[in-house]
Amino acid sequence: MSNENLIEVVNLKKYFNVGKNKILKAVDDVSFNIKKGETLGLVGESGCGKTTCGRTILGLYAATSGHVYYCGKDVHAMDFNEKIKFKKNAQIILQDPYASLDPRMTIGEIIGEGIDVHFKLTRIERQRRINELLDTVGLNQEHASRFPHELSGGQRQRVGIARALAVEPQFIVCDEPISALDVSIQAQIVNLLVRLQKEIGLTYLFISHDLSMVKHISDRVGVMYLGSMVELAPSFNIYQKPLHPYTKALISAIPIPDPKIEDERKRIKLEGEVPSPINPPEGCKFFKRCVQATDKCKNVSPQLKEVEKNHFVACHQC
Amino acid sequence: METISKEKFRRIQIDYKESEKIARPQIGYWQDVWRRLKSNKVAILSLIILVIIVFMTIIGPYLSGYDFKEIDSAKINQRPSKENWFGTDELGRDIFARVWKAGRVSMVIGITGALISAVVGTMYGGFSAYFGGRVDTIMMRIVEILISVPYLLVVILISIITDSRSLGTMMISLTLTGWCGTARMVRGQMLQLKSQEYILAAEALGVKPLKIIMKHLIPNVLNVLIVSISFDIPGYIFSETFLSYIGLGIQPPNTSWGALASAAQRNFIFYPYQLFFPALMIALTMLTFTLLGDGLRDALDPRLRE
Amino acid sequence: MKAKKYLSLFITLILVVTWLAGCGGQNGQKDGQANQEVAKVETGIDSEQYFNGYLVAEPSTLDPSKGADNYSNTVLNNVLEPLTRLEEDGSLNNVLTPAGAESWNISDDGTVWTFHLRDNKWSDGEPVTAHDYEYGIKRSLDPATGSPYAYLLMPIKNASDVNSGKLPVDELGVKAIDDKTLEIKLEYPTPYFGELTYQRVMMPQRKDIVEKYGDTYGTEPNTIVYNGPFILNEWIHNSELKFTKNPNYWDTSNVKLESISMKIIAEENAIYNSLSNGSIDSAGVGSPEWIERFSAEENLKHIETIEPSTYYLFFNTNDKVFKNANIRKAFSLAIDRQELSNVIFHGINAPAYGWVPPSISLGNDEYRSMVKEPLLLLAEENPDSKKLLIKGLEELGMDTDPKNLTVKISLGGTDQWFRTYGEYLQQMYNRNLGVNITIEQLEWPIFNSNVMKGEFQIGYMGWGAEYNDPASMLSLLKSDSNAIATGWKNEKYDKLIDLAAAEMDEQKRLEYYKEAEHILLYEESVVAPSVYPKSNTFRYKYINGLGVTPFGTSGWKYGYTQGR
Amino acid sequence: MDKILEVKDLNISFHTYAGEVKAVRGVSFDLNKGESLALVGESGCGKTVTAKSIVRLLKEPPAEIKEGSKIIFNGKEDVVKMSKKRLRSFRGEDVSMIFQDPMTSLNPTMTIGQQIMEALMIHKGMQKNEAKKETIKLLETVNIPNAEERINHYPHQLSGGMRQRVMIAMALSCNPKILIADEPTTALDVTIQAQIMDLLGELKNKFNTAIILITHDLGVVANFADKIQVMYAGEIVERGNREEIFYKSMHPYTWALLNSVPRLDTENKEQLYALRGTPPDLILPLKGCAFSSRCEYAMEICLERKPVETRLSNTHSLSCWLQHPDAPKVNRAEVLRGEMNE
Amino acid sequence: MTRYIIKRVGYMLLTLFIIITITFFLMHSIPGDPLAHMAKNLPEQIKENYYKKYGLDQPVMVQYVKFLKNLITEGDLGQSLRYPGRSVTDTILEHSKVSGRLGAQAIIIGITIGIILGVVAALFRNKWPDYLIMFIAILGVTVPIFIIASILQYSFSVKFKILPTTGWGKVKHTILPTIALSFGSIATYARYMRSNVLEVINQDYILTAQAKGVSPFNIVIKHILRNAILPVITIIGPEIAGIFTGSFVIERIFGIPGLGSYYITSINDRDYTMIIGTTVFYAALFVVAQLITDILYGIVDPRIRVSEKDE
Repeated sequence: MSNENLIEVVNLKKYFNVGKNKILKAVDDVSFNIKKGETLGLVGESGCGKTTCGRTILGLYAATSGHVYYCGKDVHAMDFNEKIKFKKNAQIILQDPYASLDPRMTIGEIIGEGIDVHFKLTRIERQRRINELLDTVGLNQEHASRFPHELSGGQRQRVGIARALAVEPQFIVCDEPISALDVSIQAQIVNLLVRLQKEIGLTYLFISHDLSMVKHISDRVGVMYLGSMVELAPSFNIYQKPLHPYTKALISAIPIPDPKIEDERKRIKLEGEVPSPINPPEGCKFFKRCVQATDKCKNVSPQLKEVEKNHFVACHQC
Repeated sequence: METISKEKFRRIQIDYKESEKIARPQIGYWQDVWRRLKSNKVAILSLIILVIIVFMTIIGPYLSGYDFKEIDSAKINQRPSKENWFGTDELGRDIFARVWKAGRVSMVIGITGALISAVVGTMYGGFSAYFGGRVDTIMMRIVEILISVPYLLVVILISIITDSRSLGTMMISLTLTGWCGTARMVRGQMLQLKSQEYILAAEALGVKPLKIIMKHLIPNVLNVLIVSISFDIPGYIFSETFLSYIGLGIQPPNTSWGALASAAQRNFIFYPYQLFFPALMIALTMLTFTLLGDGLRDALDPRLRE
Repeated sequence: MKAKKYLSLFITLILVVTWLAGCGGQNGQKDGQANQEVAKVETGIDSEQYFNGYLVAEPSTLDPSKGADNYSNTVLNNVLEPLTRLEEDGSLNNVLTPAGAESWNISDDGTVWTFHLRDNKWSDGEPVTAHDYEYGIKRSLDPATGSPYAYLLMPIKNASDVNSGKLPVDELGVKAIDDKTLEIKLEYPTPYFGELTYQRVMMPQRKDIVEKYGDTYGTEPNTIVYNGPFILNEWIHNSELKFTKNPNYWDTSNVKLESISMKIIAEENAIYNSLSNGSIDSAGVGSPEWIERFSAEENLKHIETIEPSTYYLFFNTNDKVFKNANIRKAFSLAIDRQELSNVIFHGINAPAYGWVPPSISLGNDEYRSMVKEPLLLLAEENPDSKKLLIKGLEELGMDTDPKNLTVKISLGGTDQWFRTYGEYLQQMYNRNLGVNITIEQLEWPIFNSNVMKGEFQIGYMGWGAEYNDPASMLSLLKSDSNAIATGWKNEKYDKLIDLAAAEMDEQKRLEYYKEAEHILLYEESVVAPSVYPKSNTFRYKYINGLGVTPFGTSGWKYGYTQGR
Repeated sequence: MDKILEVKDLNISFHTYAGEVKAVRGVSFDLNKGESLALVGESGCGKTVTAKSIVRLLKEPPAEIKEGSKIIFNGKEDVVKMSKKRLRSFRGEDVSMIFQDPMTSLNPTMTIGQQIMEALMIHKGMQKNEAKKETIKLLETVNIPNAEERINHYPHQLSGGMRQRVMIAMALSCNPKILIADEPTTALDVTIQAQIMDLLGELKNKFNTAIILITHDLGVVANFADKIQVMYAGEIVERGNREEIFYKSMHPYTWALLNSVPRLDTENKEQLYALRGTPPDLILPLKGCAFSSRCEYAMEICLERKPVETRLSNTHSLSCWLQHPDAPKVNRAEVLRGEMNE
Repeated sequence: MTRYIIKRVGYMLLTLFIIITITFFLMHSIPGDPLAHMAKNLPEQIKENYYKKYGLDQPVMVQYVKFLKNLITEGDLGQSLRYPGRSVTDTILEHSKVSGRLGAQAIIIGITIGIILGVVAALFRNKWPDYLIMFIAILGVTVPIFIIASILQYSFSVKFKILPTTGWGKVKHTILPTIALSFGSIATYARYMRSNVLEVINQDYILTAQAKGVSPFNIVIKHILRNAILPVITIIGPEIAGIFTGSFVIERIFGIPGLGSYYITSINDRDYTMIIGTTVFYAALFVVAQLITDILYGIVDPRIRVSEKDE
C-alpha cells in the first residue's frame, strides 16, 4: 500500500428522479479516498447506496454532483478515449453470478470480450490469455467452451473475476461479489481476491452487507446508511471501537459461529427497518431508530469528522 | 470393522481442479433447444406436417398434371376423383394444383410478413429500448398511434393509394402496422435485458453500444423473436384470408388459400370439397405453426432448462 | 347471385330505369285494369296479410330530393304517391297509370303538361295538394338542395338555369294552378316526360315538414309524412324496415297487405338461407346451384325476366394498342361467348353478339328479332381471331408475336365474382390469342375515375337501357356522350344516331340503327358485348299480386297472400 | 423425549434428461418434540429437498421418493404413504413450512390477513371474525406493530423482514408440531436476520414447536439449534448437538464450514479456510467418499470406499475415514486455528 | 392516479388528433368522390351543387379546419354523404351499441369459456384433456370466421330451423353471431390463460399454500386463478377493439346492423365524413380500451394499485 491516492471521491451525490417531485438520494454527499493497493470496504444494509456509489465511481452512472478522481483525473469529465482507457484500468465484479454472465455466450467469449476491446491479440494469443485467466481463477481450460448455466455459483463468480482481470485493471469495484454465494464458497472467492491483490497489487473497493467479510478483507471500512457515510475507520477499529450507534447495532447483529459467545452476547436491537431513501428527512438519517437521538440530531445533519486518527464518524454524540 | 490395508490410509494429493470438471456432457444452446423440442411429440409432428405442406407447395402444383389456372368448361364443379384428386372448381380448374399453388402465396405472405415484422420490429424496438429516455417515449408514441389506427383502414387505404394488389403491396399493407406488436415486445424484452448485470459488465469493459446491441441484446431476444415469428406466420396467413373475403386479396391469376376459401364459401353447401381443402390447409398450417410455436416457446424458455 | 350483385353494382345503383311502355295510351285509359285482376281473386285470401322481403343495402334516405340508390327508390315508391305509376298489365307490359294524378293533359306542342290530382291525404290527415308536388319538384332543382337526381328534370322550363342558380327557383316552369291542378311547362317537347313523373324527384313533399326537420327530413320514419299505400313505422337502420298499410291512402281498399317487413341482407348466402327457411317470401337468385334447388321446391314459383341490359368489355381507343380496329376485333372475337355464358354465368345469361339487348323493341317488334347480331357475321368471316391480332400488330408496326403482348383488363369491383371473372378472362385470352393478360381489380370509384381519365386498356361494365328504344343503347357511343369512355369518335356513327332520332319512319330508323350497330361492332369493335343478363326471382306460391317486371313501380300495393 | 419425526433411509431422485440425479441418499434422522434441528450444507446438498419431502411438497415427477424411504410422523404415520386428504390436514396442522424468499412465497393478490386466515379457517374451522381476531393476535405475536391495520395490507407493502414475520405467523397459525424453516434469513439484511432468528427462538420456547432450520451458514445456528446435521452431496456427513458440532466436530467438511466465516472478534488478515473445487454432480455414480475430491485429508481409501458412520457419543456421529484407527490423526484445534491453509 | 389519467387522456387526444389528420388528408387524396357510385357521369352543374351542399367544393385544408372546429365545439362529426341528413355521430352511437353488445357477449363468453378451458388444460398439462382443449381452442382460430359463420347459419337456421338466419332485436338473433365471434376469443384466452396458470403454478406462494394444507380446488380458485387472470386483463383492451372491427364479417353474414358494415361501405362510397367518423371512433375505442385496461389493471392488481397511491 502506498500513500498515493488512487481514487478520490469528493462530495459525490447521485440522485435518481423517481417520478414527480420524488428524488431518491442513493448517494448523498459522500467523500473518501482509496490508496493504491488498499482495500476499502463499504458496508451497509440493502438500499443504503453502496452499490450506486461503486457504480458512480466507475462512471457507469453519471454523478448528480461531486467528483471522482482517478489518479487525479475526474472520471466524470473524461472524453471518450480517456474513458475507454479508464475502463481498462477500473473494473467491476458484480453481485449476481447468474445475471452477470450473458447466458448466450460461452465462458471463453465472456472473458474474451474485454480483451477484444482493449488489446489487439492474435487468436492464439487471445486463447492463451483466456486459458491463463481461467487458470488464475482456478478453472479448467475446458470451461472456456461451456455456457454459464452449466457452472456452479462459485465457478460463475470466478468467471466474473476473470472477466474483470482480463483487461489488467489496477482498480476493481467488488460489488457484493459474495452475497449470493454459500458461506463455504464465499471464502473461496475472498481468498482468491486477496491472493490476486497480493500478486498483482490491485486496489479494491469491496462492497458488501456482510460486515465480517468486509472487515476481514479490508484495510479500512466505511459504513453507509441511507446514502451517507456514517463511519469510516481502519477495519479493526470498526469492530473494536465502533462509534456510531448504527455501526454498533450492525456489529452486534452479526452471528458468531461460537455458541458460547453467542449465548452471552447482547444484541443492540434496532427498532423498525431502514426507511426509504426517497425524500429522506432533514437532520441525521438514523434519527428515528437511534436510542441516543436528541433534538439536534433531528434538525442538523451530522458531518463526518475525525474523532481519532483515521477514524471518522458522523454523529453528534461522538 | 473389517480390516483394510493400511496402505489405503495414505494421504493423497488431490487435484482440486478435478472437482471443477463439469460432469454433464457439453451441450450447446441450440443443441439443447433442439433436444427439448424433440422430446415434444406434438411440436415434432407439427414440424413434420409443416415440412410436408411446404414441400407440397413447391412440387404440388406439378403433381396432378393440370395447370392451376387451366380452365376447362367441360369439367366444372366436379367432385374429387381419380382424375382430379381434390375435384374441380367453378371454372373447371384442378383444385389439387390450385391448393398447392395457393399455398405458395399464403406461405410467402406468412413467412415474409413475419420476417419483415421481426426485422423491423426488432430494429425499432431495440433502438427505442437502448437509447431510452425521450427517444424511447417518442418512438413508442408513434407505435401507439400506428396501433390505434384501425387495421382494416390501413390495408384498404394502402391498396387504394398504391393502386395495386400485387404481393408486394399486400405485404406492405399487412406489415405496415403489423410490426408494432413485435417492436413493443422486443422493447420490453430489451429493457429487461438492459438492466441485466452482464450488460453493465460489458459497459464497464468499454464495449461499444452497437456491439452491446449486436452481441448481447439481440441474441438474447432471439428466443422470444422466434416464438413471435412462429405465431406471426399463421397470423399473416389469416389476415390475407380475411382480405380475400372482403375482396382485397391477391391479384389473379395468383391465388391464395384465403381466396380459394372465400370463393368456395358461397357454394359450400353444394360443393363442400371446394371449401374443405383450402380451409383444411389454412387450419392445418395455423394449427401446426401455433403448436410448433408453443413447443419452441417451451424449448426456448430458460426457466424450463434444468 | 353473380348477375344480381353485378346488377346492383351497375344498373340499379346507377340509373333511374325509365321504361317506356310501348307507344300511345298514355292518358289514363287503362285506369283500374290492374285492380280488376286483384278483384278476381279477392275471395279466399289469407286473413293475416303480411309480406317479408329484403333489401341488399340500407336505403340512403327517404328524402325524395336526395339519395340516389335503388333501395330508397323502392321504399319511396311504396310510401309516397307519385303522379303516376308504371303498372303491369295482364301480358306483363308496363303501363303508365294514374296515381297521385287522376288524369293529365298535354298541350298540342307537347310543352305543357297539366295534371289533375285526385283526393288524397297525408298520413297526418292533411290533404295532398298540387302545391306539395310543386314544392317537391322545385326543391329537387334548388341548387341548395344538391340533389344528384335533379338532372332528370332538365326538360322542365328553366330547370337548368334554376339549378345553376342563374334564375330563382320561382322561375321554374312548375306551378300549382289550384290545389288540384299542377301545370308543368317544358323547355322542349319531351316524349318520355311521362316516365319522369313517377321518379323520386317529382314526388310530393310537404314544405312544413321539410322545414321542420331540415337536414334530418326523411332520415327516420317520423321525420317524413306519407301519402302512399304504406307507412314506414319502424326503421332499424341497416337491419329492417317495417311498414303498415296507410289508412289515409286514396286507394286503400285495394291495398291488401297489412304489414310488410324488409330485412336488409347483404350476404347472398344469407338471402338464400332466408328464402329456404321461409324468413323471406321472395328473393332474386343468381347462383345456378340455388336456382336448381329452388326450382325443385314445390311451393316456390320461378320468375325469369330479361334485363334490358348488356354486359360488355370496352376498349380505350386512344391506347397505343387498342387504337387499332383489328386488334379490337380480335379481342372481341376471342371471347368465347357461349363458354363465358356457361362458365361464368352458368348458362343463366345469354351470349351477346350485338350491342342492343333483346327485350328492346322498335315499334312493336323486338329489335334483335329484326337485326342479326353483327358479331356473328364478324366471327364467320374471321374464324381465327389470332390472325386479326397479328394483322393489327403488323399495322401498328409492333412485335407480332402475341406472346410478347401484355394487356391489362380493369375491373371495377374487388369481390370474389370479379376475381373469378378476371381469372377466366385471363385464361381465355391467353388460350385464344396467346397474349398475356394482367387483371386489375379496382374499387368501383377508382375504376370509374381511371376510366373517365382514359387510364385503362380494356374495361368491363354493364349498362341498362334507360328507355325502350335502341337509341338508349346506341346513343351512348356518340362522340358527345361521355357515358362509355372509349374515347371513340365517328362522324358517320353520330350522324346515323341523329338521323334516327329525328326519323318517324320505323323502317328507316331500323336501318339507321342497324348500320350504326354494324359500325360499332363489325367495323370498329369499340365495345365487345359479352352477355345479355337475365334475372331469376323465386317467390313462395302464396305470394300474389306483386309485380314481376323489374321496373314496374306498383310495388307492394297490390300484393296479397293466399294459402300461406 | 417423544420422537415427533423419524426419517429413515430417505432416498430421493430427480429424473432429468441427462439421467437420474440422486439428490438425497440414505438420510435418516429423528426429531423430538420441541427440539430444534439445523440442517447445514452448501446449495445443492439436498437439505431443501429433504425438508420439502417431509411435507411432500416435491413435484413428483420429476422427483421420486424411492421405495423403502420412511418419514414417520408422531411414531405412527408414514408421510410417504399418506393419502392426499390426510396430507392436506397434515400440512399446516401438523407441519408447516416457511421459505427463503418471503417476497415470492406470499400471494401478491391476497392481503396478508386473508392468507393467514385461510389456514385458520381450513384447519381450525374458524369463522371469519374469529379467524380475524386470531390473525391479529398472531401478528402481534411475531412483533408486527399495528396488526389490526396490517392485516389489510398486501405483501408488497411490507418490508422483507415484515414479510418473513408474516410467513412465520402463518406457519404458526395452527400450532404445528413441526416448523420447517428453509433458509428463512438468507434474503434478509443482517440486522433483520438477527431479529428473525431471535423471534424463531422465542416462539420455539413459547409454543414448544419442533423446528427444522435449513441454512448454509453455521453462524446463524450457533445460539439456536439443539441438534445440527451437516449435509454434503445428499448425505448427512456429521451430526451432533450444538456443542459437539461447534467444539468437537471431526469431519473436514464441518471444519470448512466453521472456518470459512471470518471471525469478527479476531484481527487476522490471513486466508480463510476455504473449500476448493465444487461438489460432485449427483448424476454420476459416486465411489468412495463424496467429499474426497475436495478434502485436504483425502486418503486412498476415501476414493474407493464409502466411509461408515462412526458414533462418537449418543448424539454425535460422522462418516469419515479419518475416524478409522489406521488413519493419520489430524489435530482439530490446529485446523480451526486457521493454520491449514492452501 | 388522477394526474396519471389526465396525462394519459392528453396523450390519447394527441393520438386521435394525429389519426384524424392523417385519415382526413389520405381520404381526400385518393381517387373517387362520393358521387362516383353513380356510374353516370353527372352534369357539371349537378356535381357542383352537390359539392357545394356538402362543402366539398372548398380546399381540403378549409374542410379540415371546419371539421375539427365542429368536432371540438359540438362533438359533431358531420353529416353522412352516403346517407344524407344522417348525423355521423348519431349513426356511430346507434350502431356501435349493436356491435358493442355483440362484442360484449362474445368477449364474456370467450373469457368465461376460455379461462375455464385454459385452467383445465394447464392443470392437466401434457395429458389428454390438455391436448384436447388446446386442439379445440386452436381449431377455433384456425378456421376463418366466415366459414364458421356460414356453417353455423346453414346448420342452425336452414337445416334445423331453430334460430333465425338474419336480423337483430331479439336474444335469439344474437346467439349464432355471438358463438361465431367468440370462437377466436375462446382460443386466445384459453391459450393465454393456460400459460399464465403454468407460470403461477410454479410460484413459491403456491408452495406456501400447499404447505398450509389448502385443498387443490381452493388453491386453484383462491391462489392460482386471480394471479393468472390478472395479466389477461391486459389483452382484453386490444381484444375489444379487435372484436369491434372484426365483427364486420359476422355482421354481414347475419344481417346485423352493427358499425362494421358502415365502416367498409363508407370507404367504397367515399363517404368521407363516415370514414373519418368511424376511424376516429375505432381509434378512440382502442385507445380508451387501452387506458381502461391499464387503470383496471392498476385497480385489480394490488401491487400497482398501491404504488400508484404512494406516488
